[in-house]
Amino acid sequence: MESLGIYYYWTFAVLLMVGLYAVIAKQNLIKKLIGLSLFQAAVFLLYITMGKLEGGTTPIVTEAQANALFSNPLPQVLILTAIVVGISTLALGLGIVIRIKEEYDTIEEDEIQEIDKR
Amino acid sequence: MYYAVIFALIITMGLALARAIIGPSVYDRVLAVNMLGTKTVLLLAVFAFLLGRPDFLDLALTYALINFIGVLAVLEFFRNRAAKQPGEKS
Amino acid sequence: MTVIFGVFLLTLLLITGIAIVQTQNLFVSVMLSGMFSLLLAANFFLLDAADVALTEAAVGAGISTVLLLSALAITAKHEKAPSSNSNRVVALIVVTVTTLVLIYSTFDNPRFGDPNAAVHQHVGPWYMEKTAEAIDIPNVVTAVLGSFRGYDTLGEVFVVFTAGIGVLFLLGTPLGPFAPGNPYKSTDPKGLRHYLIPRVVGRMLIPFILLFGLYVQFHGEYGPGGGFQAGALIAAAIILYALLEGEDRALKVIPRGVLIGLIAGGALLYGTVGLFGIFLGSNFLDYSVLSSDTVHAQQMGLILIEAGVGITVTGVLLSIFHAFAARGKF
Amino acid sequence: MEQLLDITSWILMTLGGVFVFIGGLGALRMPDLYTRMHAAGITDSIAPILIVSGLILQAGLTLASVKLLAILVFLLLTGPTSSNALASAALLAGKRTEQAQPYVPESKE
Repeated sequence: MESLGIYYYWTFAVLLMVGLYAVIAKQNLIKKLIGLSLFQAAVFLLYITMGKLEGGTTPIVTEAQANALFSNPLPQVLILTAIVVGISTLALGLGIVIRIKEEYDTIEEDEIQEIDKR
Repeated sequence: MYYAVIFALIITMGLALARAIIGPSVYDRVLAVNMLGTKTVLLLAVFAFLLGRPDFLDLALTYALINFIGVLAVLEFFRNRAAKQPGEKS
Repeated sequence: MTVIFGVFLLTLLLITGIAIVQTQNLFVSVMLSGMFSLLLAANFFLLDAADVALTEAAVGAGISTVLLLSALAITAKHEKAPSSNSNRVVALIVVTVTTLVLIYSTFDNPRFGDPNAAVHQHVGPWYMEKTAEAIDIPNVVTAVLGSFRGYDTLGEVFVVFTAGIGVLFLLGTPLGPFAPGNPYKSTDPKGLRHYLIPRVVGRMLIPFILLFGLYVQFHGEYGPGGGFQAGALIAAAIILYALLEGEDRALKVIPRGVLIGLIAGGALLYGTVGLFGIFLGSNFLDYSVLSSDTVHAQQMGLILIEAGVGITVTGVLLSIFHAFAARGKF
Repeated sequence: MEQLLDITSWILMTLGGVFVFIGGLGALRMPDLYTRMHAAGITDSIAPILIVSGLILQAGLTLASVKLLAILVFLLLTGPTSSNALASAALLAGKRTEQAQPYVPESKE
């Protein structure tokens, strides 16, 4: 059962690469952004997995948990802020895509490059 | 004692996911997302007890409150699309 | 046993991720990424990260779906069918090889939950020990976020701030030549005002979401929560109001000027609390000098900076929503 | 007494799990949108009632049970509302049921 833990790392690897695939192979800019957020989510998962301690519990110390083991709070802090930053930067990317759509009337990368060549 | 219900919830989440992926219409997918949302609320509530920290029900409460917004956004999206392109059906 | 549940949930997560990338319909992608966020939050909760799961819940379920859908309504609903296969084949090969390399490298990773892993050796345990004596609040995550690593959080707040300003700059410009235009803007009743049942229920929910947002904001020292989550929740409540009653009425409740004030004000509040540390003869962002009792001073500083974070996040998310909605009603 | 509570809550939760599973199966196997919604309705109404009341029995009279009650109330409010919104959106978009056709056991989905 303990060896099942390695599945977390595998999921991270596959998700990371699924996101990367969307970013490099898809032409649609919104799809690229969604792929980027998948990539992000994979990194989040890795950090939180690293911070987990066997037999540990959430690092919020109440009286009932006075003697318990606690998982590492540091990765959680980093990821907590990263999630909100992630949604802000996603919104920024979407804003750029909306402007591109308004100027080029397309959000497909190859068509945009085609228009730029003219 | 929570294992049975957790397994039922996770398997049902899988079924809802299958429905979301095979579709066929967009409404089926919205239905599936909505269903998965309810299952997640219940799952998080049961997890809070399984992990022995029942004070963490805030999470399930958040989802119970917030899930509704997504469905409303989708509804508005459909409505405006129908207004813009009267002929289109999906 | 929880590991087995985790494995199940991760498998669902993987399937969702692959389906998101594989489908051609962008709307389906957005729906599936909503599901992805739900599953991710459940996984975080199983990995003992209640705060992170709460953040993912507050942000992922409502706001990111709304933002993606409004961007979709302005741009396109379907991805164009791919023209050439060579690009995708190369990408697939690169991705497969990298996946295999990454999987190979996981065998050298520390065992899952290993107490001897490097992560658990350095500052982590130190934070766990020092929180009780220096700040004396139950939630170590909030303590690390606000006090021990206050610089980091200040930086993150400014990143959020900058992203908000960036969106306002990008979308505050006049419409481009291919903007979708909005012939229904004046005649169409805005929002879902004539959908009676959702409207009644939604209006009933809004005060509860706001109340819960405030609870999360001020209970962050004792349970999962804090400024980031509360900001997202309060923004979600206002967005719900905008969806139900129309964007113009939501703008009457909180006008654009106030939103810009919120964006700047929250970040300024955070910075000012830091500067007070300098004025009172200590380091930047050292709250211990705010009051005669250092523990009490730390708690006061934490409450102030969490309020700053919450205000900025609310302002930024709402401004982004309004900027998107003004560009073309979805 | 303690044991009785445990057994009752176990029965409630397991029943809830069974209903959740039935609803999920229905949502996957039913032939068209409206029947699928009908099946999914089980998971939005009876299942939360059973599971949450089982959890309340576990929690006893604490803050946790108040939160659980709030969760239950919000789920019972929003679940049917979103079903209604979804059904009306689908109906307005011109989706109709195929209920006029008689049920044929060997028919394809």
